[in-house]
Amino acid sequence: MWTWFYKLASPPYVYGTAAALAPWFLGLAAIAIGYGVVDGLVFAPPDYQQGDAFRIIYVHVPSAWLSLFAYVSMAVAAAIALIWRIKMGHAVAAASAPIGASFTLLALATGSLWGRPMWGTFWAWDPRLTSELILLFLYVGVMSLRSAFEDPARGDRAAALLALVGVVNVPIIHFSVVWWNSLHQGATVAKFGKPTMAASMLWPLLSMALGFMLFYGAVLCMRLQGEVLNRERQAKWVAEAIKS
Amino acid sequence: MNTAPDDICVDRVHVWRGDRHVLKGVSLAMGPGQLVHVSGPNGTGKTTLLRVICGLLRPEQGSVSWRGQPISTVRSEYQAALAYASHEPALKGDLTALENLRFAVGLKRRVSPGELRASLEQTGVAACADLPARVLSAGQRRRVAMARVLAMNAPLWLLDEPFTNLDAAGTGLLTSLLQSHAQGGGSALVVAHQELAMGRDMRRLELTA
Amino acid sequence: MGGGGNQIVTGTGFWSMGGYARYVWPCFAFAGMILGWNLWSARRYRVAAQLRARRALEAAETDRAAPTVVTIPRTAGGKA
Amino acid sequence: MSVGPCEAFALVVRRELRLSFRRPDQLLQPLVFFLIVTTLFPLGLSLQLSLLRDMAPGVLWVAALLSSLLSLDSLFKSDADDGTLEQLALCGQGLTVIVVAKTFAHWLVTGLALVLVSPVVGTALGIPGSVFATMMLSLGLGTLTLSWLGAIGAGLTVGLKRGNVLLSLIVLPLAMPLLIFGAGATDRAISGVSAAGALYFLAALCVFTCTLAPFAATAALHITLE
Repeated sequence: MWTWFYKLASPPYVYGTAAALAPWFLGLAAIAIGYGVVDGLVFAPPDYQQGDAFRIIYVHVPSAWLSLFAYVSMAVAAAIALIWRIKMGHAVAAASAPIGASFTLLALATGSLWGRPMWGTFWAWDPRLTSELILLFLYVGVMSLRSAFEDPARGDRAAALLALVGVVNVPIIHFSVVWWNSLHQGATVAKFGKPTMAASMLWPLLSMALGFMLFYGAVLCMRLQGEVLNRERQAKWVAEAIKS
Repeated sequence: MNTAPDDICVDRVHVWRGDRHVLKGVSLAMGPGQLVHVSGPNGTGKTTLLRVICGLLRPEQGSVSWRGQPISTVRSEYQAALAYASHEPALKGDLTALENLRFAVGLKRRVSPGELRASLEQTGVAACADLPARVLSAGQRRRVAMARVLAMNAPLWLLDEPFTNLDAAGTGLLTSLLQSHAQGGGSALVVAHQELAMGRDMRRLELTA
Repeated sequence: MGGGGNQIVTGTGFWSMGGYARYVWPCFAFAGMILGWNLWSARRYRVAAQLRARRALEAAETDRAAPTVVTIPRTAGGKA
Repeated sequence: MSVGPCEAFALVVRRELRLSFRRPDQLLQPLVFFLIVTTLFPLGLSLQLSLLRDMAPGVLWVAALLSSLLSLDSLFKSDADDGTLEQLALCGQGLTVIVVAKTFAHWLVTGLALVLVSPVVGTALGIPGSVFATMMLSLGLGTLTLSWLGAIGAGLTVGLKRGNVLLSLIVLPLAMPLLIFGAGATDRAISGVSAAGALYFLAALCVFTCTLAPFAATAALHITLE
């Protein structure tokens, strides 16, 4: 059973698999997102409360989920890299950070655009959006720490440790922000919850979420090839890999 | 294999610094009572090798073992048996020479101020035992660092450029200390880019670019 | 396909998004930008890495460095 | 007769305190910074104590957070620069005992000093005397937790040239729950509501950080020492 795990440690195998998987992920992602957008914008009925403004959910919620999913997968890759000293784990963590950060940005932008009609302002310190903002700071911290070291191997290990410390704090931060929000604002303001979802509203959301995850897989595989090459420049297998 | 396992056995160690392949397959074996002089032009990884041997730096390939066991498994026992002197004398400027020794050696073994003054005496800097380290000259600081190595009573010495800033008397003193350490069954690995007047009883490991 | 929104009938109403066009379309546009940026920067990153690797390999060809370390056998001068 | 961990802990704490008291001006700087930052707010807002009182817990805590961050940079940097950190790492005691001792000594010198000064700042911001106990307790727990989070950040950025900006960037997001529960506790104490809830959360956060952070900080130092 363990052979695939050790195969994951060999750079040429990772490079080859990433190169092979990327187009598949991208194709599936295109289908899922295409269906989600069309179904969500055209066929799903408007929400009885928010009207058509609720359609922003089809972009905001999947990107919020993905931003968290990317951080957790970065932390898992970092843990594998630190514990079993597998360099490819650092490559995966380094590749997934910018993707996660970009989707955190997307979640924040769409969240505040969605908040404008509901609260009258772009930012009302909603607990979920505030946690998303702090997640963005965690991403920036990890990425800038990684690039602050001249020796990339040391930068990888430092960023891996910070990713682990960060992932342990994400639930704590979310809980304390929710506690803080309930303390000051009380429950009067309409909670930023998902409106009750009819089935026809739910399908596009699930397919958009799946589409975003597949898209993350595709971009991760593409970035991973670059990260692996940067870390294996001296290796002999790199010669044929570049020619192909 | 020889009867007593070596004190130190370095086995094909490879280290990269970013893109530079600093150590390419270094191997070394050192038994009790032996002195090794690691020499070579600047930038060939002498200090890196020393840091790998003392366990500060983990090599990408190859291993370092102490009395037959890899140092990562016997870390505290190994560190208790070695005294490392880096190329800076590693003294706190605000603490006096005696305090520096007390806080450095005191972590390794219970030691009385009298013993510390004796080792400062041995390296000829007893006079500045109570002066803050920042007012000492580079040579005096080097001698205080030497006194620290002496006071640790460690069988294995790992010295990085110990002869820098030393005057003729200091060099002679360090040479005799190394010889008496070797006669007492201790071993030492000295990194120095210049020639050492140690005569024949010092093996040489030449690192080339 | 569920209740089916009524926009399909009015067609023009679709673009107005029930009056919220100012918020819905920028969101989807921004999402498109982020997806596009990810693809573009990932491709650029991979190409740059391949270029650097190629250049490093050529450099490695030119100076086939000899092995750096000469190990002196233990018996030379050392005590038994 | 090798030295046990407790003895080593005591020795390193004594070393750190002696080093800090050899340079008292460096001890005062974070405290003066704390006072300056808290005087900025009334100048920027208004001098009515009633208005200030609402802002007081937040102002106090943000100032405490920033001034602790200011002094965290020196936790490992001075030892790393003059090579003594390597000696400490190789003394056979293991780096964890050293890191615990250094961080505890650092907290005594910075965090505890902040707590002792906070009543002065509290009255200046209109915080009633009856609340000082809760305020000081929450500040004590908070600064200890922050010292530990800072130890991880300092361990990660010790080798870098412009490390202290990055240190703040790394530590502040992790310190936000701290600020929420700390300022929350003082705020509720001021408004007469029992601050027990927030204090319990703060204490839980402190215990959680103090147990896990030593190992993370040691791992961070091993990464940058190599």
